[in-house]
Amino acid sequence: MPARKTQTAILPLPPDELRELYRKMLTIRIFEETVFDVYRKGLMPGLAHLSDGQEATPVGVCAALRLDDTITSTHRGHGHIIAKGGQVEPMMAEVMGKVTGYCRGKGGEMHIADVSLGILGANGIVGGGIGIAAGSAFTAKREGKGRVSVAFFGDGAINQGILYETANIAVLWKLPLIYVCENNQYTEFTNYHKLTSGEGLVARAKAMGMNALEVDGNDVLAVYQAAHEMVEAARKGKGPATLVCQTFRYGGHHVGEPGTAYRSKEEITEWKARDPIPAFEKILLNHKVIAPSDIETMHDQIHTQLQEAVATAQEAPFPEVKEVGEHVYA
Amino acid sequence: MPARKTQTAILPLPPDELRELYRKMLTIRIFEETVFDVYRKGLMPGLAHLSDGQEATPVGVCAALRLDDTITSTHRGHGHIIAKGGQVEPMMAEVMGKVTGYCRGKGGEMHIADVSLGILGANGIVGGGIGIAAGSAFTAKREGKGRVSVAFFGDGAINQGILYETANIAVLWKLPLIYVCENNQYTEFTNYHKLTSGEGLVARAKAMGMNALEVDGNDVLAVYQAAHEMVEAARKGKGPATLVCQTFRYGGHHVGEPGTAYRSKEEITEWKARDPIPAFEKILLNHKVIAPSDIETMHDQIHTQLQEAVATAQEAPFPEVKEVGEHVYA
Amino acid sequence: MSMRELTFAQAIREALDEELARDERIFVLGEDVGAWGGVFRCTEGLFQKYGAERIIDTPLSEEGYIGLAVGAAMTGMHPVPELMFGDFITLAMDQIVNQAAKMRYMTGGQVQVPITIRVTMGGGRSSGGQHSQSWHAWMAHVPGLKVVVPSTPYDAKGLLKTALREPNPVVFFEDKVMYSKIKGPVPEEEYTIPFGKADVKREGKDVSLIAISRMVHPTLAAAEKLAAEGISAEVIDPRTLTPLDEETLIKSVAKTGGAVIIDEGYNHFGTTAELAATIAYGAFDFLDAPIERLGAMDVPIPFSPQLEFATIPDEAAIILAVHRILDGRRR
Amino acid sequence: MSMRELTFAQAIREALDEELARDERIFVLGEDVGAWGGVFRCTEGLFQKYGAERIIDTPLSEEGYIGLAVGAAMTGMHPVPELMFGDFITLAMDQIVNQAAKMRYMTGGQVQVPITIRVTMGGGRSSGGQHSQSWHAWMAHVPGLKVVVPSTPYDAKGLLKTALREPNPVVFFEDKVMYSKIKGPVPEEEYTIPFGKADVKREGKDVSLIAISRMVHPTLAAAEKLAAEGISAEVIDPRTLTPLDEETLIKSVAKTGGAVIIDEGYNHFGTTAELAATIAYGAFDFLDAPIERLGAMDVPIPFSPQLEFATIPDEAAIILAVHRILDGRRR
Ligand SMILES: Cc1ncc(C[n+]2csc(CCOP(=O)(O)OP(=O)(O)O)c2C)c(N)n1
Ligand SMILES: Cc1ncc(C[n+]2csc(CCOP(=O)(O)OP(=O)(O)O)c2C)c(N)n1
Ligand SMILES: [Mg+2]
Ligand SMILES: [Mg+2]
Repeated sequence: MPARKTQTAILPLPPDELRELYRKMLTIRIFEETVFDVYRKGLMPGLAHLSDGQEATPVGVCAALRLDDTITSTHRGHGHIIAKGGQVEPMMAEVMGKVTGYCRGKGGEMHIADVSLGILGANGIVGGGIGIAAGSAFTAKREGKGRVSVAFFGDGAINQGILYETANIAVLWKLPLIYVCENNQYTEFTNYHKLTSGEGLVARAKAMGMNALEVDGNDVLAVYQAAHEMVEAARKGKGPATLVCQTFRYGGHHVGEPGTAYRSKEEITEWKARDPIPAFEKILLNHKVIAPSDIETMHDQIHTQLQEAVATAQEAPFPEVKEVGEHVYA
Repeated sequence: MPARKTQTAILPLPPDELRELYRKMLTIRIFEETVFDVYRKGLMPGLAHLSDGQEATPVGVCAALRLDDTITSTHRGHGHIIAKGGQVEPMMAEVMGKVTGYCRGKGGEMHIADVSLGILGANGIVGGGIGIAAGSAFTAKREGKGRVSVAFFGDGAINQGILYETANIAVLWKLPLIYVCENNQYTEFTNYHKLTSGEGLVARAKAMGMNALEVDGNDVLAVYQAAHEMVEAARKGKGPATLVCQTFRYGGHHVGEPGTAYRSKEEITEWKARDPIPAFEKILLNHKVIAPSDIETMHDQIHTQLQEAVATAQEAPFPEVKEVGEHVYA
Repeated sequence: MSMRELTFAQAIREALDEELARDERIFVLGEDVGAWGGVFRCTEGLFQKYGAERIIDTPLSEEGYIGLAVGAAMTGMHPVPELMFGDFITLAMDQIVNQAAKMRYMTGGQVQVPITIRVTMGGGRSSGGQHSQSWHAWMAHVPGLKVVVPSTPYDAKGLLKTALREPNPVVFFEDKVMYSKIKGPVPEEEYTIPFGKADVKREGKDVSLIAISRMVHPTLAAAEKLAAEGISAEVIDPRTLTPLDEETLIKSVAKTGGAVIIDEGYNHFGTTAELAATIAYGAFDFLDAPIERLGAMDVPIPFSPQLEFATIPDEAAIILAVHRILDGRRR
Repeated sequence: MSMRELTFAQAIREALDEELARDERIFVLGEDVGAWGGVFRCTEGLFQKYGAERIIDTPLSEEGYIGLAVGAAMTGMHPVPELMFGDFITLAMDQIVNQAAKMRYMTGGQVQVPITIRVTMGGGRSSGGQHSQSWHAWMAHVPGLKVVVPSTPYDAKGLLKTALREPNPVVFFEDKVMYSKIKGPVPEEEYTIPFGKADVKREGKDVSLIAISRMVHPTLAAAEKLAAEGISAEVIDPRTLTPLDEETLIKSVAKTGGAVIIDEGYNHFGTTAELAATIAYGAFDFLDAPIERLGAMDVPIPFSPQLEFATIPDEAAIILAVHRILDGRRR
């Protein structure tokens, strides 16, 4: 487990932005808890892949991004989407397969996208979004407006060939591409160390010729600072970089799988003691960026918003069968 | 261009084995020259991919191998096959598409194999033999007889994902697998440096967690010594390693393409000044391992052998059409 | 023979277990197939019984571990790699198609490549466009591969045991929906089922229904309903696509005069095309109506259940197709 | 219109050139497509004209650069990746099938993926089992892709220009043998050819010969010979497989009463199956004999020329098939 970095006395962002980070982390947490509920009540089809425990990474990274920057996400994508500005109402509707969902119910829980916000889509193929992210970086470079592209992926994707194929290209062509690996210690039900050789991705990325850094993925400000530096370098044409964020998912690989058979109680307890949300809360309170009552209000607001999102989605229609053949071709 | 390593006064192999290395290098050179001729006379179908100039690498590596060790090769595979003990007669017959060829004329110039000698086949997919080599290493480890597996590949294959996917597995499972990259400076018509990011394969392989080394690929003894150490370590269960051999092909990417449009005269001249055969000749003469007359005799013998191989292959029949459907399934 | 009821997954597991015990060369590899027992429970307990050397958890590297399996097969082992979702076959295509399928031929018969690749297929689980596809037609288009598409626990066990004794590459397709939902009798005694023998799952005389993999079940249900209408439908399961038992299919259609092909792969350029074309050729003189093809609708597979189910052939669609044939009889 | 004779490769090159000039979003990428001009000369001079930013040499990383192209397409560019040998499509299948083909659908229509993937096909060059395959049937089995199989310089140019204006992923197959060997008239003036329109390459009334890509040429030669025997053969080139102009095919066969399908992809589960099944359905009442399917023999493609040519349909095989139809006429 990585050592916890102590926070500097000077916070790297203005208060309103810090509050926004906190709000997003809380939104992700409550979104995931709500999906858990929705799943258990049988209100959604398919499976759900939740990211509670991992909120600091997407929020820290996306805090370094502009609206026109793009991200690609994974099967465990809700956090990335909320962090990049995705709205919980069409997200929840998509999870529930409704026509009011982001993808009209055609994509589903693993495929939420909002292209207008630069969210090029979650992806069910582990590593599948990496090529798309490289392509977006290519377009960004061509456009010359300083836009960057972020590829989020899990520790499982470290051993997919496309990572190395695109990394080589990204370095050669100096693409504005940030590879963000959320290492939550498990690839489904198998520990990271059983599946990954050598010193890990930072060493591999450096060997490919790019800047690479590992941070505490539960420390939103540490993630933000590292991402910010990489993003700004990429905007200036310095090429790609890799950020590895150490974190942990609280639940199972998917809802319905408790995540306890292959992870020890101690491991889970240890990580929960390092929960990214109270940790950030403490900093904000210490710095008086936020008051305890704000937190409560925010919590209530988000909770209500999610309940309403579920209620609205429940009432929304499923897509009509006649649109099954639409959107195959433009 | 890598600095030329000076030879130690003490040669690493007994005289008869050194003479055998020399004979093999010469055989490869003359084989390639003969195929060139065969192609130009229209005696073979398809294209030919020659490796003259690169003889030291396969010969040095295979000198470290036992008969039961296996290799996988590439589209430019003649040298690897001869170095591992392949016979020029069925090789030439295969090149010419005859039923007396190693693969009954079904494989062709790019697909020569002699499984009884551990030659698991040349391969037309760049990087395509790497998985097979990993599998052979897996079997070797299971058998527990100290056998190793060698994957030969060119600099082009450095950017194929399967290299990283298998490297990770090979390190984790401590497979007796030696990755041998023959960097002849060009991937078809494009220079290595235009296509490869960072410090190159040695750095990448180390980051994957394996031993890796670069040697002068035109120095057969340097190649042998490095390969020998890696092979012996692998035999003892120490896992995989990567050997990068810097070398140069004299001809074009394939016969009919002179190789001069994208490579400067100077570059070609410089490399030819470092021809692996005269260099090794000099060492053998200096150490009195071989006499000048031996060299001449050997040269004549091989030349005659190749001429006869062509003549015999010319007279040999093409496979009968009725066997086109055979060997699809066992 | 003494029978028990097993689920489809249990039948698969039992075939693996028996063959692992029989042949030292066999080993299983894939993502979470080991300690976890496989996401679909097909390797449950095998890790505990045969150890980490024979039931092997791989990194998430489909091209890499399938490539490794090809090489292991060429050097004397019999690997059984699993592709958790058949959709991921796209990542290992080169190793399957350009390596495994061709090595014997390209070496002029020097090697055998006894690899059994277990691949899932099938939708209907709201798993979305990248976790629901059925790529058996692709595989059957590749010379050098054998392609198996079992529909019952009995067939799955017998065919998998055959695959595990085959000297050739086999791609073995398992419909995910059947794993726990389809139960059936499986004898205690040892048995194998040869490749290339279609199975008549129900005899009939008015129309031939040829169904692939899980589609056999809605097809049998449709046949039952048709029987109530007085229509006698024959249901045939080819069981293997390569080799394909053309004779049984053609004979059935020569008898009934009409055919519906039911498959969960995409319709266009898929399995329904090959079977329809083969039968239309072989039973040309006996066909009373055009052959009806019911493949999956040619759209990426949607998430929302109503949409998804609309893309998969079902009982109602099969009955309709039979009526089209019987109403349209032209001779 | 003023015409010149261009080779197939020149026609491709000209289409690229004109569209690169027209649309800034278009860029070409692939192995040695830049300074070298492409191994088949299809991008000759374009690097010099449009620069390294638009005609891009990639590393030998098919999955990587095609993945990159998909992402570039989703963000407003129109990439034209080249796969030097169609056999290597196996390495990029995931990006083509699971990403490019589905992104529009899975996002509910939020994105367009205007990518034109140029892929070679075809044997007959003694290039061996891994450099001779024709995988267009695989691609046509994938919803979301459009699939183009031109047979002449005229069609190649017009169809490629259409592809380069398409908002959808197109897989554009070019038979290697045609690049320098097939010449034909191409107008100086701008033109495009719509997808989904088959072309009647020769009119006839006794039998329909439906040929794909390069196979059009031996088919036309066969038709010529058949004419000398007094047999009038219609030769139809579908030109695109997705969309497929079923109507033209069915109408022709309804008129002639017989059909031969000629394709260089593997026969089993391939293009000949889809076309035969489609026509057998649509022209059921008009067929006088079973439809003959002439695909490539279902074996890995051998190196030695006699063997290789035995696997590819040729003039003689086409003529024989026509005689089988005419001799066997049953109505
Ligand atoms: C190419 C591919 N292989 C396998 C899977 C099945 N699968 C889904 S998630 C997963 C584990 C991914 O682990 P990781 O990348 O660490 O992400 P996490 O689930 O931990 O967020 C696997 C094996 C897949 N979706 N795609
Ligand atoms: C996967 C794949 N992509 C492209 C090709 C076409 N091709 C054949 S050889 C070659 C260059 C290979 O370069 P390198 O690996 O350095 O080997 P060399 O030719 O220099 O020996 C290319 C691009 C191929 N055969 N396989
Ligand atoms: Mg993980
Ligand atoms: Mg090279």
